[in-house]
Amino acid sequence: MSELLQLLTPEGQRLHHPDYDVDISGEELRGLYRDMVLVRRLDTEAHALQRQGELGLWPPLLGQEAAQIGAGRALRPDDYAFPTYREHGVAWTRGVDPVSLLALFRGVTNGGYDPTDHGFALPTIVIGDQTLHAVGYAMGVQRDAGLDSPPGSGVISFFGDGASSQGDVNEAFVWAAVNNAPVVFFCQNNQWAISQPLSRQTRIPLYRRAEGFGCPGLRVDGNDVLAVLAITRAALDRARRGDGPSLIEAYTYRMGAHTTSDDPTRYRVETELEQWRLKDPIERVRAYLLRTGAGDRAFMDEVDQQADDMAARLRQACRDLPDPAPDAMFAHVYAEPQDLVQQEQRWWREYLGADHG
Amino acid sequence: MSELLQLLTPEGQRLHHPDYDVDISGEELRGLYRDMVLVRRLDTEAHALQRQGELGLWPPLLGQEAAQIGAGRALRPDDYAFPTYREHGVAWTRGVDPVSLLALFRGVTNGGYDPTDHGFALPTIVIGDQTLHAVGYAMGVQRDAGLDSPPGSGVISFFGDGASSQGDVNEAFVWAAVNNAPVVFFCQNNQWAISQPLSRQTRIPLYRRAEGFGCPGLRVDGNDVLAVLAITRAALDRARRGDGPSLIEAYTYRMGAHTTSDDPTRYRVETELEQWRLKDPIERVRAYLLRTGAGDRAFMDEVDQQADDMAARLRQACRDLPDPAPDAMFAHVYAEPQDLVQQEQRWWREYLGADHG
Amino acid sequence: MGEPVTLAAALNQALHDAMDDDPKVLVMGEDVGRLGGVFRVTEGLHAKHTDARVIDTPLSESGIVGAAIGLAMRGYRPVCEIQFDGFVFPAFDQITTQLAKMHARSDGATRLPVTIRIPYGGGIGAVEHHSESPEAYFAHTAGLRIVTCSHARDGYQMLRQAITCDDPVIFLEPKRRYWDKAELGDVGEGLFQSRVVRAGGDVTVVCYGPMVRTCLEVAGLAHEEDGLSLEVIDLRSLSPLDLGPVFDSVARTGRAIVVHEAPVFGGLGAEIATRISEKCFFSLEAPVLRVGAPHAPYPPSKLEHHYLPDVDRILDAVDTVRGM
Amino acid sequence: MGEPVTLAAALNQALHDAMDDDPKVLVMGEDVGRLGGVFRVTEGLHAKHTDARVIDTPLSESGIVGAAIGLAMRGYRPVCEIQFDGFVFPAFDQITTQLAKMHARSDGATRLPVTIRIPYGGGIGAVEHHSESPEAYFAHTAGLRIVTCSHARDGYQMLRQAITCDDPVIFLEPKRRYWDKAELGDVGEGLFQSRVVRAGGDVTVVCYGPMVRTCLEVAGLAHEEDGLSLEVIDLRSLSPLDLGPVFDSVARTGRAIVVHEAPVFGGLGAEIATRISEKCFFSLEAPVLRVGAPHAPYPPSKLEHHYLPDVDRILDAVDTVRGM
Ligand SMILES: Cc1ncc(C[n+]2csc(CCOP(=O)(O)OP(=O)(O)O)c2C)c(N)n1
Ligand SMILES: Cc1ncc(C[n+]2csc(CCOP(=O)(O)OP(=O)(O)O)c2C)c(N)n1
Ligand SMILES: [Mg+2]
Ligand SMILES: [Mg+2]
Repeated sequence: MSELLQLLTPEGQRLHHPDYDVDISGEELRGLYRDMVLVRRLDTEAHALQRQGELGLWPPLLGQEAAQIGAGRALRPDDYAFPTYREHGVAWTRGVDPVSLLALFRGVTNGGYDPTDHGFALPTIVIGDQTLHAVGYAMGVQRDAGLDSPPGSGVISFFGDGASSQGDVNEAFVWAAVNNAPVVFFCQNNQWAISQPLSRQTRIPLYRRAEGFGCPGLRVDGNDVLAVLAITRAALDRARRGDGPSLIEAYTYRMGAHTTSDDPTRYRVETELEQWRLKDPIERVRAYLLRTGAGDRAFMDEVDQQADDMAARLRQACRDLPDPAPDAMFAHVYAEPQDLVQQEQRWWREYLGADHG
Repeated sequence: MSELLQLLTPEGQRLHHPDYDVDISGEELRGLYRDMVLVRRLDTEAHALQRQGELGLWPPLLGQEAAQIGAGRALRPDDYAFPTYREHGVAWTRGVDPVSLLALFRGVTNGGYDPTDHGFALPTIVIGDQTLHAVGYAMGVQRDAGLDSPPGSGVISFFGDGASSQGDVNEAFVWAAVNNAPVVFFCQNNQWAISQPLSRQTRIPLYRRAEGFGCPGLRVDGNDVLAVLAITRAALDRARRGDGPSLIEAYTYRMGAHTTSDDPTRYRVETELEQWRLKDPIERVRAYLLRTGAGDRAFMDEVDQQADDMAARLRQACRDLPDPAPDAMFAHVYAEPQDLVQQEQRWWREYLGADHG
Repeated sequence: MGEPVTLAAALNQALHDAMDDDPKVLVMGEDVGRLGGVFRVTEGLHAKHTDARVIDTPLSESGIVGAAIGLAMRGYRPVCEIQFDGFVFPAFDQITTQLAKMHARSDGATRLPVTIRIPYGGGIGAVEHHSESPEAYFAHTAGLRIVTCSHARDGYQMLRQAITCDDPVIFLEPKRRYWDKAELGDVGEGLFQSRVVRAGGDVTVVCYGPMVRTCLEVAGLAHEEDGLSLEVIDLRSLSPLDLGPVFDSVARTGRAIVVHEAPVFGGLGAEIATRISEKCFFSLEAPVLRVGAPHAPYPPSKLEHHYLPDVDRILDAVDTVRGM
Repeated sequence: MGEPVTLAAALNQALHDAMDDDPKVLVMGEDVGRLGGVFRVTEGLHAKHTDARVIDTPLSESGIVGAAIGLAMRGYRPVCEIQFDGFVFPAFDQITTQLAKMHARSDGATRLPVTIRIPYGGGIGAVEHHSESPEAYFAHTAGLRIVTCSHARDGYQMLRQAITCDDPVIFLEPKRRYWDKAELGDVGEGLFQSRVVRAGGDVTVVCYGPMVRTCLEVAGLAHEEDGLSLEVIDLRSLSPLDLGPVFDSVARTGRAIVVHEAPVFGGLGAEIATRISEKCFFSLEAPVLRVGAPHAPYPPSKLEHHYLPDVDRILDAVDTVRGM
């Protein structure tokens, strides 16, 4: 599909598409709206907490709410998702307590939750590595079902436009293709990899990368939650049915800095942001809800109230996160006992006991 | 180009193509024939030397003579080529003394010649690494010419069907595309990566990989020296002009074992070989020469005689290759003096002097 | 006990038995299927278990380890083959940043019982990148376990144990010993224990993998020619190190040498020597000496006998350490 | 001499001057252009030299090193930036099998004057993969040279020297010292020489990079509080090692500790300790002790002060080595 799939215009106009569409209830639509408002608030709150010194770093998702909520809500409980470090919205849809995400960026853990509880792997910071994990996991799904049967559930791997240049990501395409693995590669093309514009990673649209590996590549308006939901559902269904991998390029924009350590004014111009502000993922749903009557001001006020409550809870929970015990660094180096770690841990306890803590 | 470019059928029939063709003299054609016969003989001789224990290993090029001679003869002296370990034919066209190749596989050196003398990098054994070197070299060519001028000369990187799965090779595509580097990726798809058939590496034809990176991908009958010459010339011209990278898939077949250590009867069937024997790269040129009168029996006998002479010389030169001095392992670890290496070398000399050699 | 078998055959048997015992065990790598691996260690597995459990992979080492991680997350126990030592480096990122760290990162929630088999070491007259000893890179990486066998009996049992271990294990196979034969049978030690393979009182010789046989030859010669008694210890596990028997030995001998094929500089011998020097400081009568390769890339094969430690060079070190 | 400048500024100055002096010098990496690098070490270079000489690369570390090799073959002197220590591993194959070995492979015909700058080490409260000390992996790899600076003055001169060196140089920048200031000026030592940064007679403290400042603090405290005189040596070069001054020192002190941020097990400290133990066997009054990180992945940042050697832990080692 060479054009951008869109089901809801920035003005809140509903479009239809012969192949990709969603039949969505008012209830569901309000749910998507709520999700997006809440994760945006989560993001804003985390950002504020970083500024207050409560977090070491925060990679904001601002502008990518629709891409993440649309993709996340396309998943079923038995599907499995592999995120980067920016998928706070997807984490939300997988039922990961946002406090765990704060915990990671506060530096009290390098993980924060049990991936199997949520079908949601831990954030991957080394760019692209998770795409191969996703393919391997999908090969496991195939094997659980039997190689001659439809896999039944799907796997999705998130990555960014920058990541598309990593060898591992391209190896993942190779592996997925030759194994016909039930995996969806979901690229949030937010136009930037820190300071590098898309043109440093590719000279043609990213969704076309898939063709070269023999997989369908699809492009969707990443700021349109309905279109993302529709296309991701279709791709996951494909995977579940045994029809193999595909690549979705969600065309979106990183409205914020790369992380709280970044200063984007050094490398991009305000006018670009202005343009993308007009395409805000939440505004268009709000407009559509109001226009169709599927949601009213009262509903929106209620969601804002929920957001306020959540933010307050987050703030408190973040501050209450206990520092890990020094011992924690020895606790899980290995799954089975290991002599050296035990020795070093013993030494450490004695050392700390001797009041060096 | 989705079809296989062919300018000379297995039966020696000359075809023409609107975009890719060669206007070739009898002299040139006889040259190509000679090249192919000589490199096949070189290959056979090396194979025999390995069997006689004179070489540790030999990766035969049998069946790939047209792909290598066609590509090699498309190069100009100021172009630069990056081979794998099987490009004996390309080495030949670059003026590398075949004895140097034997030297490598005899284990008297890990290199064997000065790449800058020939515009021909050393063989690369770690699959795929050289493709990135080629792109970097091409970026240097661009810089020498000035980024706003046509680069003027071209770079070619050889690799195999198996190599197409390596991350580095795909990173090389990314780099070449975004830098519009004057590089030709020349994939000899000989259908096998040791025991792995092509289907383990891709589910669509390999030339199409390039599309995904925004580069033209071309497929050529790799057993047709004229077609390979034509298409490689065109791709190199493109590069020299500043029109950027392209990928050529030379569709061919590894007629021999992967290397002399391999036993292909374990994984492939004789009938496949039978079919490909009918497409022999040399036979079709011989037929064409004879039919058109551009070459006669006397010429062919003369070439065979040259091959015999070369083989005899090779045999002798190989046996005469002196073993390297133990000191050689210290000689070039660094370009500038390095203390540890010097100490170890001193120790070594004393140790050997004390009659431990 | 039965007939002596080669190390390659013993490892093959271990894979057969492990796959029979546990349906979650998978074998994956380049050419491991129909070909049975370039050293035939995976021979017959594909015929028995098909693509479902024996996966011929694309030519991509990062892919092999990355996909194995994903399979392990799904509950499988992949046994990966890296075709040769020199080809593990494209997978280095996945091994170092993911495989080694995932368990700690997840605070213990995610186990990655992945075994990575690597034929390693030199002495077979191969071309570049086919003869290296990369153990030090892995040993310095917390979260990995590194073991290496020296003969068929250990090979069989250690590989079985590695596959059942819930941590990632780098399983190094001394390729020049693939064709050495031994009888299979029970092994006393656990996977992470070293073993005194020859008792002696004059000098302690610490070694592992391909060097064990060489050091036993040295001990034999030293005994015959000079009446010396060397105590030879096969470390077997390189991470963790089991140096208890080494310390005991050095307490008696007062002299130790450490032998490996890898370059001495920054090699595992440094770790071993340092620990010996620390623990046996007052019993050491001479510094611990290391015998290994020089600080140089693996040379062309005509020079490898100079590059690799051999009987002469080890004997020379024994003389030196005794003369100090 | 002039105003004190930060280490980051000194390195930036070195790059400016190197590019001005030699048109073959290129700078390449992720975000090195308009952004000037995440630590601003490449600031202003792109404005001056454009894409022709300052190359913002795709997000691909293997590509950075691989392409740099090609550029070097064409006669350029690329200075690559790897954004953080933990992201060098995707380039490990290109570094280990190509960059390090090409000169030897070509029997001296091909020189690869490539500098790879890596901000390394911890102490800045970062997330995972942003605080590692990978020097041991590189030091064990023959064909590479590894250096690390500890302050702005060395930083400037060492980077200039690294860029003119005809061998590949891994240039490790202690990121937590980027903001420390020093005056620029002449440095006595060559690029591969160590330096006694504080003279003393009681214990020799060997360190490098980020730990130099910490060890100097330790020496200050030990002097003030216990009247001890520590001799502190900044290695500066990690491969080759210049241990002459260390041996001289230990000959006088009889006691040594080696300090680095990297995990102790299999770390460079083992190599240093082994060489000290060998060369100073008869002057050592206690075993050489190592202070570094435990055998564990770099922990979440709230624990890094426990993981990294600090003044207390080094003082403890000084006490221990003196009590032995
Ligand atoms: C292997 C690796 N190299 C470099 C980095 C540093 N880094 C972190 S995020 C980033 C840019 C990623 O861009 P993209 O993939 O587009 O994702 P986005 O941040 O836009 O979500 C870089 C270079 C890293 N984390 N891992
Ligand atoms: C990184 C790496 N992995 C594995 C190998 C072992 N190996 C040598 S050749 C080869 C197959 C290569 O196949 P292909 O790229 O098709 O080239 P061909 O041998 O057919 O010319 C393999 C797996 C290697 N040399 N390098
Ligand atoms: Mg991005
Ligand atoms: Mg092939």
